[in-house]
Amino acid sequence: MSNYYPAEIVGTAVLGDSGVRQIVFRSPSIASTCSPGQFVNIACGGEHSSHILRRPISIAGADRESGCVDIRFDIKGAGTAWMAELKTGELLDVIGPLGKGYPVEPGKKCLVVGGGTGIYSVLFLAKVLGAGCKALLGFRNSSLINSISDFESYGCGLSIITDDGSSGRKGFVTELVAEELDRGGIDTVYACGPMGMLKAVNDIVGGRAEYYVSLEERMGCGVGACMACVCHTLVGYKRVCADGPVFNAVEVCFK
Amino acid sequence: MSNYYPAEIVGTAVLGDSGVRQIVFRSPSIASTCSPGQFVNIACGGEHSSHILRRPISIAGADRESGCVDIRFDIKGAGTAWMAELKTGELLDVIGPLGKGYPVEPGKKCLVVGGGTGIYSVLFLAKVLGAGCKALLGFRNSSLINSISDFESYGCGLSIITDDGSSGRKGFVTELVAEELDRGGIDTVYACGPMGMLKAVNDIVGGRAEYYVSLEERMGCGVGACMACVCHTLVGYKRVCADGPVFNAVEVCFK
Amino acid sequence: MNEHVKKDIIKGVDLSVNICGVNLRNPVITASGTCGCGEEYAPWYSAAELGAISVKAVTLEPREGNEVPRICETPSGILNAIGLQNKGVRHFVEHDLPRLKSEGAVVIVNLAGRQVSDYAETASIIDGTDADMIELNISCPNVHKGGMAFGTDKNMAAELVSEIRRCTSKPLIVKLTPNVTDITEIALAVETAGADAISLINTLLGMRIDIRTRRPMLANITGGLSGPAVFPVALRMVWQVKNKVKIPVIGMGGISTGEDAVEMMLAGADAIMVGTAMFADPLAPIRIRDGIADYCAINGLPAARELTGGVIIG
Amino acid sequence: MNEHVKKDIIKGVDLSVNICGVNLRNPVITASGTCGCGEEYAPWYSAAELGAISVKAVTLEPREGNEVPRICETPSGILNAIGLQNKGVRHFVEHDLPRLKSEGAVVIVNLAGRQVSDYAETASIIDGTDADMIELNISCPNVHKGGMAFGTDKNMAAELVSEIRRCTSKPLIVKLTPNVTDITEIALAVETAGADAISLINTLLGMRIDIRTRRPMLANITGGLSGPAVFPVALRMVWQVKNKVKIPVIGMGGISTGEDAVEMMLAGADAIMVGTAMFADPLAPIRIRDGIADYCAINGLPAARELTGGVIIG
Ligand SMILES: Cc1cc2nc3c(=O)[nH]c(=O)nc-3n(C[C@H](O)[C@H](O)[C@H](O)COP(=O)(O)OP(=O)(O)OC[C@H]3O[C@@H](n4cnc5c(N)ncnc54)[C@H](O)[C@@H]3O)c2cc1C
Ligand SMILES: Cc1cc2nc3c(=O)[nH]c(=O)nc-3n(C[C@H](O)[C@H](O)[C@H](O)COP(=O)(O)OP(=O)(O)OC[C@H]3O[C@@H](n4cnc5c(N)ncnc54)[C@H](O)[C@@H]3O)c2cc1C
Ligand SMILES: Cc1cc2nc3c(=O)[nH]c(=O)nc-3n(C[C@H](O)[C@H](O)[C@H](O)COP(=O)(O)O)c2cc1C
Ligand SMILES: Cc1cc2nc3c(=O)[nH]c(=O)nc-3n(C[C@H](O)[C@H](O)[C@H](O)COP(=O)(O)O)c2cc1C
Ligand code: FES
Ligand code: FES
Repeated sequence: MSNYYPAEIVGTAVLGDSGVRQIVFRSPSIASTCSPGQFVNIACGGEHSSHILRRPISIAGADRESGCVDIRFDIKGAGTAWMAELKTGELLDVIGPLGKGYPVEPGKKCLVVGGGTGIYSVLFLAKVLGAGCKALLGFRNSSLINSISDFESYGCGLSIITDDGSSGRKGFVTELVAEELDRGGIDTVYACGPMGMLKAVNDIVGGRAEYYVSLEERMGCGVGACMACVCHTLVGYKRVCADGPVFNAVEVCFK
Repeated sequence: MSNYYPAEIVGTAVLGDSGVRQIVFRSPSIASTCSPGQFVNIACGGEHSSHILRRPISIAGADRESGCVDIRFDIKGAGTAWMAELKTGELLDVIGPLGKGYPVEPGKKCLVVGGGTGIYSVLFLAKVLGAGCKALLGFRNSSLINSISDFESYGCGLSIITDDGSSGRKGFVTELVAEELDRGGIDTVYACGPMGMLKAVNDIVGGRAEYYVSLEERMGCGVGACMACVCHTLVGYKRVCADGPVFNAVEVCFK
Repeated sequence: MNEHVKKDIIKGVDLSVNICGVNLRNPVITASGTCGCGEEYAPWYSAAELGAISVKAVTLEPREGNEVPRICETPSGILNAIGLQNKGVRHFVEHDLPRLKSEGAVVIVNLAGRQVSDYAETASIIDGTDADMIELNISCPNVHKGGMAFGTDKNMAAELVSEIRRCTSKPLIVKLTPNVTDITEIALAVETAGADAISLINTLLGMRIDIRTRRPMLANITGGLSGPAVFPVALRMVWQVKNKVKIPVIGMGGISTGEDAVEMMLAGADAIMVGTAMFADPLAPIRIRDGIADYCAINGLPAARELTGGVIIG
Repeated sequence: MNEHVKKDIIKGVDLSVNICGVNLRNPVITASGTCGCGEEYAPWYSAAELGAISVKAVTLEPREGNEVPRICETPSGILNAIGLQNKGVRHFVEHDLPRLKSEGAVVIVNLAGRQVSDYAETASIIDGTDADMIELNISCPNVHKGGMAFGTDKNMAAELVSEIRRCTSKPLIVKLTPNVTDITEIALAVETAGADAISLINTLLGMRIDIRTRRPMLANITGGLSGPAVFPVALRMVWQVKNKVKIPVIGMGGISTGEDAVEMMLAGADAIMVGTAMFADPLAPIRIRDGIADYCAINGLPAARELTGGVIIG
């Protein structure tokens, strides 16, 4: 497969000790149409690659003026390891924006909740919501913490928690959510992270606020045509790539 | 497949109008043990490649002191197209030297005959033979001519002919061979090029000199283990990669 | 039948083909299950630009399909086990078919079932519509009763085809599974039983295990292999079948470039289908169509259909 | 039988396995036809470092093999049609076997033939040597009488195996072809007929055409597909067979990393073979051996043999 949808890489970075990678690429068409919660689909391995499937990665930020799009990712396997070697000036083969993002209503008080690689998706949301939201982020340990200064720069409130207490408070992000909700006044909760976290937050929200979750599933086409990436909902299977990745939690069957 | 046998590329070039590529890589182990007629086997497509077979390319030159090896190639398909994009500083995954080269006896008067991509293999031979040989090279037309100054720099005599007369004399390299042999005093003829040329030269030599040919065949292992690359000889099939690529023409069945 | 369909002439090459009486503007059909009912690829191309679209398999009743994960990657290929998720033939006939036809697409309805009576009833329903062709899927490896058993036994295959032949006067394509000892035996059986054309290959049965969790990569344990990895197997089977049957053959399996399509046609395909390649490149069908035209133009062929069976043996 | 063979202990992991009474120092065997008789890979490793070496197929009389080209590339795979070129069993027994045994290699003799009597006579000759095992090749797709017919018919397969069983007391591995509808049927038939172990898969039948010349890429027209492309098919078949038979299973087909080998063992392989991967990396068998040890060490497994059949279903 070759570079059919090439976008020039304008910057790459390793974020702190976490090993998390950042790539910023120029794609005016994506930057000008995308919204938080949407994702891009990236071809890995180069022109002679044996990797057939694109890798879905959330849009962590976009700037209409410069046409730049920001993605952040952990190295999980062959595809992300390959992406991590890309350099400024090289071309990324990228399709997007894909999927339905977070519904944003002006004037609401919101929580954005992120765990693991889920924080990149809500980072873009925090940028759009700014002071209208507070970000609650969970990490396994302090060495994995990253992207904090970006959240801070968007003027949203911020609380961090680590599973092992190696930085800040010890515990799970769900505790922070519970405290904020108990404090009252929250209209909407948005969350992206492991299924266990999304489900736990669902139990905590318990109808006290609107709750939107961003789901992950292995994908084929990425555009809604192949039925590979489905999730259980009250009305049967829906497609994560096209009907989501963001769903209103009331329709999702958490198991 | 990944870079198991990495050698750093120290230079690349496009040779004249011909579009022929040159790569010079550092491999002291290959440079110090190789001889003319041997080849290297190159993995194409990078670490995530869908190309399983290595590409055999003749050694066009080697320098023991610097540890550098010179290869030259035409872009024929996916593998050579990929190689053509490599840049100085990148790593080439290369195995070699492989095969049996041209037998060289000191003090003999020789002709080295090259056609098409066969000229790279005899270039290295011309370097070793120096003034002891005359190089006869055939090209389809003037735009494909390359590597001439290298032949000249080795102090060997040189005649060039093109199929269409667009540079120098018009005709086939076989004519040059016939003339040189008729002039007398030639002990050995070495040739590398298309099968038709090798056979025609065989007819012309007709026992008047020792005649060695370098053959090409599609390869699997490149080391003699799989029996993919055989050629017909008087004693049955032999392996181009391990018993050749250079054979004494008396044993080869030209068809 | 559908004389109004225009012929694609690209670079002076006539790309049109005729498959058992149905005109296709070009030989490129999108493969069942990989293009839904065409809607999702609308940002890249309209189904009407294709030779035809073979829609996601329809069954008599709606089907949920398998649990996730339903897909995983293999070297130059993918495994899938969707399990025929679809909303049933009635929903298809009411919602998708009219839209596709009004857009001007040539529509092939891929038909799956559990038993002969399912298939028959579904075929009868399709027969009453303006769908262009039926593709009988006797080859789905991902559901316990997905028709693969029909496709691996020449007698069962023949019986099913005869039965469906009675239910419809529409051109009947039978789609074969490659998971058999002798593909030509099945091909001959379905030809004799009344198939108007044969399409092949469906996916090769495969499996992967996640060595971190030690569990199968797919919830269904096994799945169907598709993509470039299977291309040489597909090409061989198309060649074998074309040498045995008289009816048209539609070749697929791993086609991802115009060159691949040309190769498949040279092996004997009258038209080709493109599936997995769209996952990497949504524009693959259009690129492949143009690649066929390029090859024909460069090689002085006035019409793409002249490629069919053009391999030189001996 | 061969108690002298030492066990490889790497990173504290015992890599040794025992296949029907024969000790292998590690589970990595080089596959027949891809490593000759071991000599050519001597610059990279000695055959004695392997679990075993399965030598290039030997036949009763010398064989010329097919015309060239005998090999070509496909996405993540290759096609080959060598045609069993070899110098005959007597040459092998005189020249190659003594050398391999003196080096300390565990030698598996891959045996091919045209008819039952060929196979039987060759097996009897091998039986009189110090070769460690026989691998009955009933699966070569590249010669008209290369045994593939035996491998695709359970009755023929069983007959051949019974006959060879009578000719030799050496452990008898039967190598299956994947070009069948139901691999378990053949596996059960050869087990019942007296096979001591099963190895699979041989190559999948494939074909490529050079679109420039319009001729098949291989002189033999069709050839056998191997390499990473076939890995998911091989893994599925090993899993299916392991669930049906009681005898050891040797898995192969596209293994090119230690992870692939672990996956194959989890699917049910007692040992694995490496073929095509050596063409890209001559050191592949050693790298794969070390990769198996790494995985076991990281996952706290004291012995590689504990991987076998470790896939978790459900
Ligand atoms: C909508 C969406 C948004 C995502 N956003 C991000 C992000 O912003 N940052 C980030 O680090 N990761 C993100 N992920 C996860 C990311 O897609 C996987 O980590 C990545 O595909 C792994 O590829 P690999 O080749 O490195 O790993 P491998 O395990 O080698 O991948 C093999 C195959 O499995 C698929 N796969 C593996 N893990 C996942 C997963 N968790 N979800 C879906 N498919 C998977 C791959 O796409 C590929 O097809 C997102 C996933 C989805 C579905
Ligand atoms: C001993 C030897 C020495 C060679 N030296 C040179 C050289 O110095 N310069 C040069 O330009 N070319 C040389 N060649 C030819 C070169 O190997 C092929 O041009 C190259 O492999 C083509 O690869 P590709 O991927 O670009 O083409 P593709 O056609 O895509 O290759 C597909 C497959 O066919 C094989 N193949 C294609 N053409 C040939 C060929 N002519 N001979 C053998 N295998 C082939 C490839 O290795 C590959 O496995 C040599 C060949 C041999 C056998
Ligand atoms: C995700 C997916 C779903 C599929 N669903 C169907 C289906 O519903 N009916 C069918 O006949 N074939 C189905 N197939 C098989 C394809 O139509 C095609 O035969 C196969 O994938 C080989 O072609 P390809 O390599 O171009 O994808 C499916 C394939 C994939 C990858
Ligand atoms: C060039 C080549 C020659 C082969 N010759 C034989 C053979 O003589 N006997 C045999 O049983 N298998 C033969 N095989 C099949 C391999 O042993 C093995 O079953 C197959 O290649 C799958 O494994 P791999 O993908 O690791 O190569 C051959 C394979 C190749 C590539
Ligand atoms: S990945 Fe194809 S429908 Fe979502
Ligand atoms: S390429 Fe294997 S023997 Fe020559």
